[in-house]
Amino acid sequence: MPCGEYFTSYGSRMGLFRWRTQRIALVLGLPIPFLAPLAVQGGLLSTITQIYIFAIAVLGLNVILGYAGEIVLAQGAFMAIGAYATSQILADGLFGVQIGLLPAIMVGGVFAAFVAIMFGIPSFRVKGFYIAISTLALQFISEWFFNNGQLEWIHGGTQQTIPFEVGLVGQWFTITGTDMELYFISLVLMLLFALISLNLSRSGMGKVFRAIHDNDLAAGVLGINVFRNKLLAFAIGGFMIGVSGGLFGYYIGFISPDYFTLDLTLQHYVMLLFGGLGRVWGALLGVGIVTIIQEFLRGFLQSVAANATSLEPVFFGVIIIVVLAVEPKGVLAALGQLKDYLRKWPFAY
Amino acid sequence: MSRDDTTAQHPVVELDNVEIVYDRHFLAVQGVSMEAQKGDIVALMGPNGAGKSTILKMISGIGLTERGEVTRGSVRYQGEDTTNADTNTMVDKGVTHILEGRRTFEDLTVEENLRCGLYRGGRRLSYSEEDYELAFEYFPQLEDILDLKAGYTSGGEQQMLVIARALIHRPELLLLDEPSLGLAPKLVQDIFETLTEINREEDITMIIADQNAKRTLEIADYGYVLENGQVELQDPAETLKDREEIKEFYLGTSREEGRYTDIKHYKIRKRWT
Amino acid sequence: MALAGCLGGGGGNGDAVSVPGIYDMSGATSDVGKPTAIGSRDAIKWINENDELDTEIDHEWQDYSYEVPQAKSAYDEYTGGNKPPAIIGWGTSDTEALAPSVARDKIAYISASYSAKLVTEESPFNFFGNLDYTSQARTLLKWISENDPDAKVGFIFSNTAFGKSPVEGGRQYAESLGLDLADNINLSLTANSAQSQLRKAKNRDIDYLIHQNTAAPMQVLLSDKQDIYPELNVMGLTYTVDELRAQESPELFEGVRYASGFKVFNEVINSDAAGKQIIEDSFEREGRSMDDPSVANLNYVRGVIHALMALKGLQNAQEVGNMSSGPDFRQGMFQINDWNVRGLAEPFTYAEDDRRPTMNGRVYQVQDGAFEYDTTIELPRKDEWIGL
Amino acid sequence: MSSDTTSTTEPNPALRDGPKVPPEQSVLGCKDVTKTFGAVTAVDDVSVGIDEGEWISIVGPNGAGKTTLLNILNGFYDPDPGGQVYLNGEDVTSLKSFKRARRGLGRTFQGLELFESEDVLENVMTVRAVKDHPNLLEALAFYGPGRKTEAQNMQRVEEVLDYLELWEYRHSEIAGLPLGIRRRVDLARSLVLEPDVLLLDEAMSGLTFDEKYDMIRFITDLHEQENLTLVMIEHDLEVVTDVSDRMLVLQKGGIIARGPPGDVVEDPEVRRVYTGVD
Amino acid sequence: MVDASTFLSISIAGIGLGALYALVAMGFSLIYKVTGVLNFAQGQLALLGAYGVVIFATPAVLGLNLPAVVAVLLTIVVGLLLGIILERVVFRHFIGEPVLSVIIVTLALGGIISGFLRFLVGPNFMSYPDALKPGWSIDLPLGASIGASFTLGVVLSLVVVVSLMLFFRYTVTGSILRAAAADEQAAMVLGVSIERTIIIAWALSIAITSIGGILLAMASGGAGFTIEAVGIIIFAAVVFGGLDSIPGAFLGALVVGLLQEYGSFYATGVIGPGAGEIIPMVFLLVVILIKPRGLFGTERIERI
Repeated sequence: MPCGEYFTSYGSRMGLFRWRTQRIALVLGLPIPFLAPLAVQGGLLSTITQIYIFAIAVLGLNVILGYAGEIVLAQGAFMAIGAYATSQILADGLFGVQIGLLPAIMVGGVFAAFVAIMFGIPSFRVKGFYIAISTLALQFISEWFFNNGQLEWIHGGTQQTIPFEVGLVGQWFTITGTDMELYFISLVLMLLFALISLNLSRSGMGKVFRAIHDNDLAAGVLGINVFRNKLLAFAIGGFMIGVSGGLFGYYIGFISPDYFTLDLTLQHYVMLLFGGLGRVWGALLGVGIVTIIQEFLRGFLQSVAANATSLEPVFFGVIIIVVLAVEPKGVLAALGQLKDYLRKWPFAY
Repeated sequence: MSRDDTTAQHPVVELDNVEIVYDRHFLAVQGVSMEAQKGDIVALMGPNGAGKSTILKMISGIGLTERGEVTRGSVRYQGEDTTNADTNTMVDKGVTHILEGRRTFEDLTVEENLRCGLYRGGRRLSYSEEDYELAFEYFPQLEDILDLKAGYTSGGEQQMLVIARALIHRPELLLLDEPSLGLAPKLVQDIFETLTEINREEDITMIIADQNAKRTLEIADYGYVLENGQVELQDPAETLKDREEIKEFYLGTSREEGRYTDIKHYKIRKRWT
Repeated sequence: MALAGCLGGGGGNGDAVSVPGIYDMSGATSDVGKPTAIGSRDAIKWINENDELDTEIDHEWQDYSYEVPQAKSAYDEYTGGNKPPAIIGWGTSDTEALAPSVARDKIAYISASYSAKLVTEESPFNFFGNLDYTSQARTLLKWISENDPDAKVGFIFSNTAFGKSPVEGGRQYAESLGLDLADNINLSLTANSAQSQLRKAKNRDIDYLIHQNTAAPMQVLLSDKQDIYPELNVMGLTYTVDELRAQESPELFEGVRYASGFKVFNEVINSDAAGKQIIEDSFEREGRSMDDPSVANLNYVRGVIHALMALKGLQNAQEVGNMSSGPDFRQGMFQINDWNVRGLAEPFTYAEDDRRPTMNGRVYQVQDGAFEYDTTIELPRKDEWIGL
Repeated sequence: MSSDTTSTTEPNPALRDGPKVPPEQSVLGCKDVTKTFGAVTAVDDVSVGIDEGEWISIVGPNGAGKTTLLNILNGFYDPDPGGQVYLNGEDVTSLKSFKRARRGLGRTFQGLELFESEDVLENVMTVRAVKDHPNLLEALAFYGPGRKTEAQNMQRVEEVLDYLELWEYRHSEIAGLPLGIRRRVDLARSLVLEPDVLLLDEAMSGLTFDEKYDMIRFITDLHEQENLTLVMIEHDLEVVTDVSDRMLVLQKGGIIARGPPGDVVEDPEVRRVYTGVD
Repeated sequence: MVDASTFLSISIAGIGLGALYALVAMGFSLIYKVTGVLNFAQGQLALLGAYGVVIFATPAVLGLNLPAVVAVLLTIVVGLLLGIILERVVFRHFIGEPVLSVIIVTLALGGIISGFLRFLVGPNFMSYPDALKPGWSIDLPLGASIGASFTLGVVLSLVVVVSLMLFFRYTVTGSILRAAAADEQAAMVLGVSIERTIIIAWALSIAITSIGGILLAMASGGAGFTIEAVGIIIFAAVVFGGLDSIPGAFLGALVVGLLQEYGSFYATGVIGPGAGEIIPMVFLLVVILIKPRGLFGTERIERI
C-alpha cells in the first residue's frame, strides 16, 4: 500500500479491490485459471481441480474457524455428509424429481449445514476445546455411521457409485465428467464461494463474526446475539464444506467413508494456517501452496526411499509448528510484514 | 531520610540512561536514569503509559517475557550489571516484584499461595507454619483464612496475601506496581502503613509505582515523575510534595473542592437524535 | 517427481506400451501393498529383459499412500494424454474409487481388491487374480463341512465394505451346507483388544471363526484368543495372514487356516513352476534375500501374478486387435482359458459374462510359522454368486 | 477531599431506606437480587430502582459486588432464582444481555474488552452493525441495501467519533493506543447503540486528571443533553460527589447506604467500612 | 444374555481397559493442569511408548535386542527426555498463545510422531518379546479372571493417581506447579522457573502416558498403530472427570473402559457393530451438553 493514500469514504474502504494495483492484478489474473486448461492437462489439471474443490472446504473452515473462531475438527464428516447426500439425491432424486448435479450438491451442502448447526449447539455453553472435541467425536461417529450397514436406510449404502453422466441442472446441460468439465465446475464454484466469503467478511455480519471471535463476552453485552451468529457461522461454513464434499464425490465418481477421515481435517488446517486464518486470499493461497509442496515432497521422498513418504506428515507437522511459532497469521501476513519492513527501512521503529 | 552512608557505596538499583523497547518496535522508555538507595522507599509517578510499570518490569526481568528489552544504557543491581537479566537471576539476587492487579493464584488456598513464597529458600518438600511467621506478623488476618481459596477472598485480603507471599520470600528489594489500584480508600491507607512498617523493620528497599501519588509521596523518601517514557521531575519526596505542578496534576490539592462540578460545556457538538 | 511427470502427460516412448502402476508403498495398507508392488515391478522388468513381448512395457508408477485423491490424480496423470490399455492398481480404496472412471475411459484395471462386486456388469473393466473374498470364505466353509460337519461357525470382520463383503454370501452358502451358524461378530480394523469379541464367541460356542480383516486386528484376535478361548479355530481370508506374520509370531498363528487361489511364496520356490524363474531372477538381480519374509511372501507372488495377467492381456490383445487399446485388452483377457499363470496359481479363466478367474481354493494351515498346503477345494461356478 | 464538617456519630437512617423508585417502575432496577458463585455470595439481596435521567454512582471496596451487580443488571449473569431485573418498567429477568442491549441498555467495561484485532473505526462500526440486524442474504451478496445501511451506519459512527474527539485515531490499531483513548473508544462503542441507560464500569480508572476531566465532560454533556440515565462504578470519591445525583455503597454484596453523595460520605458507617479516617 | 459370570468378566475387562486408558488420560490432565496445553497428541505419545519397547527390545528395527525390562525403562527415560526436548523446541514458543494455536501444534506433533514411527518401524503390528507377554492371571469368583497386563494397569494407575494427588496437595513443588499454571508471571517473580515446571510436567506426563501405551500394547500382545485411537477415547474420560482433575481423569477412564466393554458386548446387536467405540463418543457429547465442567473440573467464572 502506498503511504499517504487514504480512503475518502467508507464505501471505497469496503471495496473488494481497494487499490489500483489490486484491480490491475484482477484483470490480468482472473483469466489465467480460465485459460489454464489450454496449457495443462492430465494429472496436473486433475490436481488443480482438487485444489479448487478443497479450497471450497477450506473457505468453509475459514468461516467457522477464521471468522467465528470455533475449532471444528469434523471436515471429513461434513464433506462425507455432503457427498452422501449428493449421491443419494442424484440416484433417487429429491422427492422423486431429478434436480441435476449443481442443485444436488447444494442440497448436500444444506444437509451438512444442518448437522453443523446441531454440533454448534454446545457453543451455547462451552467454547474452544469442547467444540473441538465434540466435533472430533462427530468425525468418529460419522465414520461409524457411514460404515454401518444396518443404517443403510438412512445413508443409502456404505459405498456408492456416482454416475458421471448427469444433468448440470435438472435434466439439462448433460455432462460426462471429463477432466475439463470437472475443472470448470470446480473453478466456478470455488470463485463463487470465494466471493461470498469476501462479501461476508466486509459486511456487517463479518464484523459481528470477528467481534465474537475477538471477545465473545463483550460482544454479547453489546447487543450481539452470540449464539445465533455462531450457529450461523457453523451453518455457512458447514454448507461450504458439504458442497465441497458433494463435488469431491462427483469428481472421484465413487464414495466411501474412508475418504473422509480425520486426515482430511488436518490437511485443511495445514492449508488454512499456512495461508492465514480469516483471510480469503490466504486460504486460497494456502490450499495451492500446500498442495504443490505436497506433490513435490512426495516425489522427493519417493526418490529417497520407498517408505520415506510416511515422513510426509512429519514435514507438514514441522511446517505447522514453525508457521505458528514464527508467523501465526500465515504466509500472507508474513508478506505484508515484509512489505511494511521494506517501506520503513532503514528505520527500525 | 533513612540513608545509611556506610553501606551506600552502591545504590540498590541504578538505572543509567536506559532505553526500553517492546516488541522490537515500540519505544516505551527513553533515557531514564534513576536510583534507589538502600532502605529507601522510592515513588514512581506519572500518568498511565508513562513507563512506570515498564521500568519495574525491566528491573525484575519479567519484562523480557513480554518481549521487552533494554536497548541502551544499563541497569545495575548492588553495583552489578544486570541489564536484561532474566527474572530467575534477579529473584536469586533478592529482587521481588509485586505485579499490578493482585495476582494471587486463585485456585490455590491462601496457605498454598504462601507456600509458593517458600520456593526461593531451596526447593523444600517440607514446611511448617513457622515459615509463615513473617507474613502473619504484618498481616495477622491471613491466619484466619488459610484454608480459603484465594479467589474467594476480598480485594484487600488478596493484596495482603500478595505482599505477604513476597515477604516470605525475604527480598532485599521489593518492586510494587499499583498496590492501591481498585482498593477502598481505607484499605489503601492500611496497606501503605504496613508497607512503611515493613520498610522500617525489615530494611527492605522499595520502589512503588502507584496512581495514588498523594499516598505514595507520603511514605516515600524520594520520588520520580515520569512522562512519555522520560523523567520529568525528581526530588526528595518532601520537596516534590510542595511543587506546584505536582499539586496540580497529581495531588489535586491546588484547587479546592469540586474540581469536576464546574466542567464547562465548551465543546458541545452536534448530536444525533 | 510427480508434477514433472504430470506435465509430461501419460505418453511414453513411441513403440512401448504403457501399463502404469498405482501402488501403496507407504500408506495404511503398505505392509502388504509394498511387497505386491515390488512383485509387479520386478516381474515387468523381467518381462522386458526377457523380451516376452515385442515391445517394451512402459511401467510408470506412483505411490498413492492409500489416499483416494492421490489415486485419482495419478490416474488422471496416466490417462490424460494417450490412454493406456491397462493399469495395475492395488487395493480396495483405489480400485473402487476408480472403477467408474475406468469403466468410462475403457481401461482395464488389474488389482488385488477381490470384492465379488467387482465382477458384476457395473465394473466391466476390473480384473483380479484370486478367488473373490466370498469364495475364499466358501472354500473354508466347505472345508469345515467336509472335515467337521457338526461344528458351529461364525464370521468376524471389520465393519467396513471390505470387511462385510464376504459375509452375506458366506452365510447363505453355510446354510446351504447345513452348517450351524452363529451371529456375526465385529472386530474393528483399529481394534486394540478382541476380548469381548472372543467372549461372545465363547458364549456362542463357536468352533470356527472366519476372519475377514487386515493383519493387525488378526494379530490382536489371536493374541487374546490364547487367554480367553484357546480352543477356537481361527480361519483367515487373504489379507489376515502372510509369511511375515506367521514367522514373527509362530505361536499365535499356529493352526490358523487360510484360503487362496494362488500359491504361497515357498511353495513356488520349492516347485518347478515356470513362474519361479521370474522370482529367482528378480531376487538375484535386486540382491534380495529369499529368507526375508518382508518381501519374500505371498504378496510378492500376488504382484507377479498381476504383471503376468497384464502381459497375457497384452499378448492376447495383439491377437484380437490393438495392444494399446483398452477394449482390446479386455477382449484379450477373455481369451484366457485354463491358464495356470506359469504355475503360480490355480487355473484362471476369464469370460465376458464371468470375470471370476477361478473357483478353486487352496487351503493352507500355519504350522511352526510356515504355510503348509492342506488341500484344494473346488467350488461350483454358480452364476448367482457373481456379485454376491 | 475535605472533611472539615464534623461528622455525626449516629448512622443516618434516611440512608438505609429501600430504593427511591420502586424497581418495577424504574427505568432500570432490580428487586431482591442475590448472586452466589459456589461458596461466595457476591450480591446479597439487593433492590435498586433508578429514575429516568438520574446519575447514580456505586462505590464500595473491591470485591463488594459492584461489577457483579452491573452484570446482573445487564444480563451477563443471571441472578439466583427469586430476583428480578426491570428495564423501562418491564421484567427483563429472562432476557439475554444482547436483547437488553438492543432495548437501550449500554455498558462500558472495567477491562475495556475492545476487539483488539480491529482499528478504532471497526470496533465502533461492529457494534453499530448490530443495530440493524445484518441480513444474511445481503451480507453474502453485498449489494444495494446492504451497502446503503453500511454508509448510513458510517455516518452515525463518524458523528460519535467526532463528538468523543476520536476522529484522528479512527484508523489506529487498538493495541497501541493510550488508556485514555481506549476508554473513550469503549464509550463510543456503547454510544452507537443509542442507549437510554448507560452503565459505566470504572470508566475512569487508571486515567490521569486530564483524561478524567475529558471523560466527565463527555458524559456530563450526554447526561444533560440527551437526558441519558447513568449508572457509574467509581472509586474516586471526588468524582462521585461532584457529579452524581445519588450514590450507593456496597459492602460484601449488600447495600449499606444510599442517598445524596454529600450525606452518604459523611455517614459514620460508610466511613468505618469504606472511606476510613481521612 | 445377562448372566452374572459373563457380566463380571466383562466388567473386569472394562475396568482393566479403563485403567490403561486412565494412565493416558492422567497424562493429558497433568499437562493441561500445569501448562494449559490441551494435548491432542496423547494417542501418539502412547504409541511412542508402545513402539519404544519394540524398538529397543526386538532386533527388527535398530538391531537392538535389549532385555525387556531394560527396554521398558529405556522407553520411559526416552519419554522423560522427549518431555524436555518438547519444552525446549516446541512449547516454549507457545507460552501464552491462544488455545487454537496450541491445539493445532499438538495435532501437528501427533502427525510428526506417528509419521516418524511409520518410517522407522513400518506400519505393521509388531509383536512384543515373550518377556512382555506375561501369561499369568488372577482368578476371581464366578469363574472370572483378570489378565496380567490389566492387573498391572490397575495397580500402576492407582499408584499414579494417588501419588499425583499427594504431590499436588502437599508438596511445595506441587503448589508451585499449580501456581505456575494459574499465573505464569506471578510465579516467575517468585523465582519459579516456568521452563522447569513445564519440563517437569511434560516429562512426567509423557512418562505416564508411555507406561499406558506399553501396557495397552502388552494387552494385545504387541504394538500396532491402532493404539493412536486411545488419544480420542480419553477425551470422553477427561471431559467426564473434569479436564484439570487427575482423579477425575482416572474415574472417567474407568467409566469409559466399562462403557466400551459393555457397549461392544451388549449393544452391538441393538445399534450395530462398532457400538463399543461409538458409545464413549456419544457419552462424551452428552457430557459436553449437560455438564461440560465434568465431575471435578474447576469452574471458571467468566468475568468482564
